[in-house]
Parts: sequence; structure tokens; C-alpha cells
Amino acid sequence: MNQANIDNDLFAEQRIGQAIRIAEAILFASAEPVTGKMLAERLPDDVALDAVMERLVAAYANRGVNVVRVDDAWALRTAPDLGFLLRRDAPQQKKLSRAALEVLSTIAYHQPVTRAEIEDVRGVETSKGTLDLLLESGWVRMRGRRRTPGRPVTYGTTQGFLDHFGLAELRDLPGMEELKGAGLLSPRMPSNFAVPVPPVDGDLLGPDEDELTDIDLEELGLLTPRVTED
Amino acid sequence: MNQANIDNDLFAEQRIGQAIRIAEAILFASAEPVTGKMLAERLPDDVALDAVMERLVAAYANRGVNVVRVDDAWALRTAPDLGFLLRRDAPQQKKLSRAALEVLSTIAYHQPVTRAEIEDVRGVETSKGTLDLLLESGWVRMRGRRRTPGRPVTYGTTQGFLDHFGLAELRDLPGMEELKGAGLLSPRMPSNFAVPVPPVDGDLLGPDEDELTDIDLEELGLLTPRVTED
Amino acid sequence: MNSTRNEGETAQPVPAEELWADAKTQGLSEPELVVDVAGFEGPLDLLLHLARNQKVDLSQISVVALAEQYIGFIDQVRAMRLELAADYLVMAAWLAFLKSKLLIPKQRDEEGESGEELAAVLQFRLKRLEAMREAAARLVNRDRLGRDVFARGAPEALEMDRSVTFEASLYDLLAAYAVQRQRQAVSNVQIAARGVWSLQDARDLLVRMVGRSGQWSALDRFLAQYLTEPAQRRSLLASSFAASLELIREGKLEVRQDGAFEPIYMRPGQPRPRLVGDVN
Repeated sequence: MNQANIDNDLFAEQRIGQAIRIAEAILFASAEPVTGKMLAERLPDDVALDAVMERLVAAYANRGVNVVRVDDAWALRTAPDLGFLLRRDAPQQKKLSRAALEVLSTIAYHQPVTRAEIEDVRGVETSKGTLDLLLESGWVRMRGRRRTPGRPVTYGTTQGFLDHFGLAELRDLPGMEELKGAGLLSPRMPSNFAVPVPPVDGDLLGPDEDELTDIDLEELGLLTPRVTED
Repeated sequence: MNQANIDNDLFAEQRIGQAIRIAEAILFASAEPVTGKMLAERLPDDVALDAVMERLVAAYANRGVNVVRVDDAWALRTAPDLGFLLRRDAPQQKKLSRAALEVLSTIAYHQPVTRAEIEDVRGVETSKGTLDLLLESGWVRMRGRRRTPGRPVTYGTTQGFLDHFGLAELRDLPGMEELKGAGLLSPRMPSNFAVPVPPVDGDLLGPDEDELTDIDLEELGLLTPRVTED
Repeated sequence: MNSTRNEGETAQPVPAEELWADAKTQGLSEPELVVDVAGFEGPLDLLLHLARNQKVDLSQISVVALAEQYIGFIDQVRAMRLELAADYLVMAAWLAFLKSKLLIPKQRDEEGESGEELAAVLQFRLKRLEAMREAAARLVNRDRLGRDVFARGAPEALEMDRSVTFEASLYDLLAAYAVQRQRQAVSNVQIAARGVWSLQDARDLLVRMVGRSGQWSALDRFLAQYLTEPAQRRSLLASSFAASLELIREGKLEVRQDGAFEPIYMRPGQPRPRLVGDVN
């Protein structure tokens, strides 16, 4: 490597160093996640945002404050392991009711989802004050309309939802892939819905399984998924 | 130095490292400068505050954000050379008043709508200031004139309105059933109650609507009168 | 125990019930005799709770046993003369119908979904509800902003291009609209008296039940069986009959009666993909 190359590298390093400082200052100033687009506009033209953010994420990885991605945006957040020290100053948050939480997770996992579909999943009408509370909290939004007769409004989650639950994207929802794979995120029972084949040998059934019913299950064809004989 | 000493040093280093993380998180999350006393209370007992802060100040010395001392307290501040990123004395975003939101939503649902019609829907008089504010916001526009006596101006929403509220088209505004479903409207509204369906194309003039002409705009004081050339 | 609940969680999550603000544990942990139906989030929740008590994987559950337990539960509640939401009754009626289908061998000329298929759909719905419930528990146990993780305490305004100087969310807009329209209309609002089954109530129930069964069944009889008051039974039969005429006119329902005073059978009017080879 000759001197010119070394100088070039040094110069590039200075440029990226300054870009990192700028990104850092912007993220520090903002309580809300800042979009990549907004960040890119403030950085020097010849610096790639991805490279800057990668370095910034690494620099803060073990600090008391971390750089996290929220959808297409970035934010600085305190490290989760220090929460117990900071919590005492934080105002108590209102807890979500069990129903509201269930509606929220149904919307998160099934979005875009109509109200009728939410009610089908939960088997109960959504009580008044649940959806509007979630809309008001800023975690849920109306996304658009379904292209089916009646054009029902569809619901989805917001960036605020991702931010609140520490998710970089919807794919990070816990168990998302397994649930999808198991067909449990479909509005209707999938034709290939996996009903595991229970043991054929009756002796393998657990002791508490015998108490299920006094009706002969084998006769009803409920134990084995074989097609009922006519 | 023997092994025991090295182990001791490593342990001490870990302790101070954790103390630095804690101080960093507290400064970050605090709305105000944090006093040395308050910091010391939260740090591990065997760690000296001065040593921690000295290291923290040094760590941030060349960053986009610095740790600064304010009297007997500490705070994080944007590096002075990056001050241009922040906007001083700039007007904050203003929340729309309740009255303005009511007028805006009435215009959105009932457009094209005249001022008298807005008042009819709301049951209260609409101040000129509110309409001016909405026009200024860029979400509301004068669309035309109603072909009725007095030729009142009709109001409608803009593309900027759709963009801001994340609507693909006006018809994405939820209808009566959906407002009920979301818990925003009581499920038991009088039978004669209806929520209008906004037009498919917000730009098309209604059958009883005339285009605004330059003369109209002049009359409304929105266009400076043309100086007729001699 | 439940074999679906091994997701490899690092930390043992707090049981969701304990995190819910209004967690009324009665009905969840206590014997079924102490009935607080309000503690359940609807009939499917109750079913899931009963299924859980069978202590097996949901796929191996006995739907017949489950139906009997549910119906038994509803009977107990009725014996105590507690008022039950219509949804619970609809489910009881439907389960009684499903049970009869499962117990009676399938007829050669019978159309529509078999009892086994309907039972599989029920299992699917129970599994899906349970999955969402577990997901909710995992979600609420995450490191949450404002509780475990914190944002900048002293944010500063950024010199960003802001073309809009006003802020308002779609929710603000819709809430403002609804509130003012409601305020204007409030003088006319009438609260309908309960006690009889209105045409609309009966119609809603029929639509839901017919949609679920998908074939000839005497739904109103199933339903009436689960009403405590004879007067309510009459009211329901009358309303559901009138509502069924309305639904027939709209082409949404077909009815059949084999003779005077015989049960009236109903099924959906629109031929659905599964109903090929209509025999008429």
C-alpha cells in the first residue's frame, strides 16, 4: 500500500467517522425512531447509511444505551438489563385488559385483519372500548379496506407498536414462523391442517386420557384421523 | 503482578464498566440534568462516582453527543459543532384543536360541503379562524361554488390530507358500521342516522358545483387582483 | 400435559392471567360450580378452558366429551337461573347439533360437511385461539418501552424538513367526527328493551348458526332448548320464524318442513363450494 492509498483510507475513515457522529446526535435528540430516509438526508452524500448504522449499532452494543432498529427507522433505547434501575422514575403504565391484549395480538399476527376475522379468532364479539382503546394507544391503526364484497376496513399495527414491544419488524413477533407453519394464522382451517396422529396403541395413552369420556372414542372415529366408513 | 492481582483488576474493571453503563442509561433517560448525588445512589457502592464520570466524559469526548457538567449535575448534550442539526426557537408542531378536528372531519366526510352545511352537521357556528387554519394546514381546500342562491364556496380535502392520514382514497374513511365496530360510534344510533360515503374521486365536481374561477378567488381575497395593462 | 407449549422460551413467562389488569381468576381455577361466565371471554374461551381440563393436546381431544361438558356447564348455569349471553346459548345449541351428528352414523344421502369435519374445524379454532393467547402472553412479557427500556428523556427538536406544522392522527380525526355526530343525534337515541328476542337478534343468531352448520338442521329447536324462560322460548321461535322468512326472501336461507308441526329444517340458501350435487 502506498502513501496515497493510506491517505485515501484515512480520509474515508474521517468521513464515516463524522457521519457516525451526525447519526448519533440525531438519534440522541429524538425520542421517536428516526427513519433511515431522514438520516440519510443529513449524512454526507458519499457515505452509505447501512455502513454507518452497522458501525453505530456495534459501537453501542455493550453500552448502557443501544441502537435499535424499528421497522425502517432507528432509535436509541436504554439497555433492557438496566430497566430495573430506571423504572422507579417512570410513570406507571396503564395495563391492558386481557381482552384488549388478545385483540392486539390477534391483529399483530393476522394483519391485515378485519373486525369480523378478529371476532372469528376469539369467538366473541369485540366489546366496545377495546378497538378504540387500541387505536387511541397508537399501537393499532386502520390500514385500508379488504378487496372483498362490502370492502371491510382492515386493521394492523403501527411503528409505535414495534417500538413499544422492542421488535425490529413484524417477522420478529415471537413464534411467528411456527404459527404460520402450523396454519394457525389462516382465517379458515387449511386443508392440510396438521392433526397429529395419536398413538394407535391404546396402551400408550396416558392414565388421565382414559378419563376423557365414557363413550367409546374408537367407535366414533375421533381418535384416528381415518375417514369414517359409511 | 500475580494472578490474584490480575483477577482483582479484571473484577474491578467489570464493576466500573457496569457503573459506566448505568450512569450512561440514567443520563440518557432523564429529562433533566442528574445530580452527582443521585447518580452515586444508583451506582454500585464500591465504585467512585468521580472515576466513573471521568471515564464517561472521556468516552463521549469526540462523539456526536458529549457528557457535560452543569453545576453539580451531569447531562448529555449534542456536540457543539453539530448544533445545526437541531432547530432552535423553531415552532413546534401544533396539535389541532378539537373544533378544528371536528370541522376537518366534517369536511372529509361531507365534501363537497359549504360552511352553512358544516354548521348544520355540527350544530354550532364555525369560526372563520378555524377554516382559515385548516386551509393553512394544507389539508382543506376550496373546491368550487354551490349552484344555489349566494353561490356559497364548497370545501373539500386535499391530497396532502390523504397522505397525512395514511388514506389511499377518500372512500377508505370508515363508514357508519365500521365506526360502530371500532367502538367510536354507539351501536344504537337512531334509524335516521347516516354517515355519508365520500366521493370516489375527490377532484370531480359535484352536479351542483361550479369550478372556482379567478374572479371568485379574487373576491375571496386569495388572488391579488390583476393589474390591467393599459 | 400440553405438548404444543414447548417453544424453547429462555425465561419462563409470567402466566398471562397474572399480567392482565382485570384477571378474574374465578372460573379459571375454581371448580365449575362457581360460575362466573363474565370471567370468560365468550363461549370459545369457555370451551378452551374445558378442553384444557381434559389435559391432552387439543388435537387429541374428544369433541363429544367436550360438547357434553359444555352443555352440562350451561345447564348448571341455567339451573342457577343466571342470565347467559346469547353467544353461549348459540354455542350450546351448535354443540348439541354437532354431538348428534357425531353420534349418529352418517347417512348415505347426507349432504354437507360430516360431523368429523365440523369437529376438526372446532379443534382448529380452539388451537388458533390458544395460539393467540400464548402469543399475547409472550408479547406482554417482552422488554417494553417505558417499562424495561427507555427513550431519551430530554428530546430536542430536530432540524428536519417538516412540511406539516399541524399534527393529528386518523384516530383523532375519526373520534372527533363520531363524537360530534353522536352529540347531535343523542336526543333521539332510544335504548331497546331486552327480555324478548327481537327480529334482529333472532336473525343474527340464525345467520351465525346456519353458516356454521351448513346443512339441514332444526336450529331454532336447538336454540330454544337452551332458554330458561318459556316466554323467551316462544319469543325466540316467533322471531326466528319471522327472521327466517326474511332470510328466505333474500335468498340466504332455505327451509323444509316434513309435515304440520314437524321441526323446521334450515340451511344456507347460497350454494357453497362444498355443496355440490344438490338433490331436489
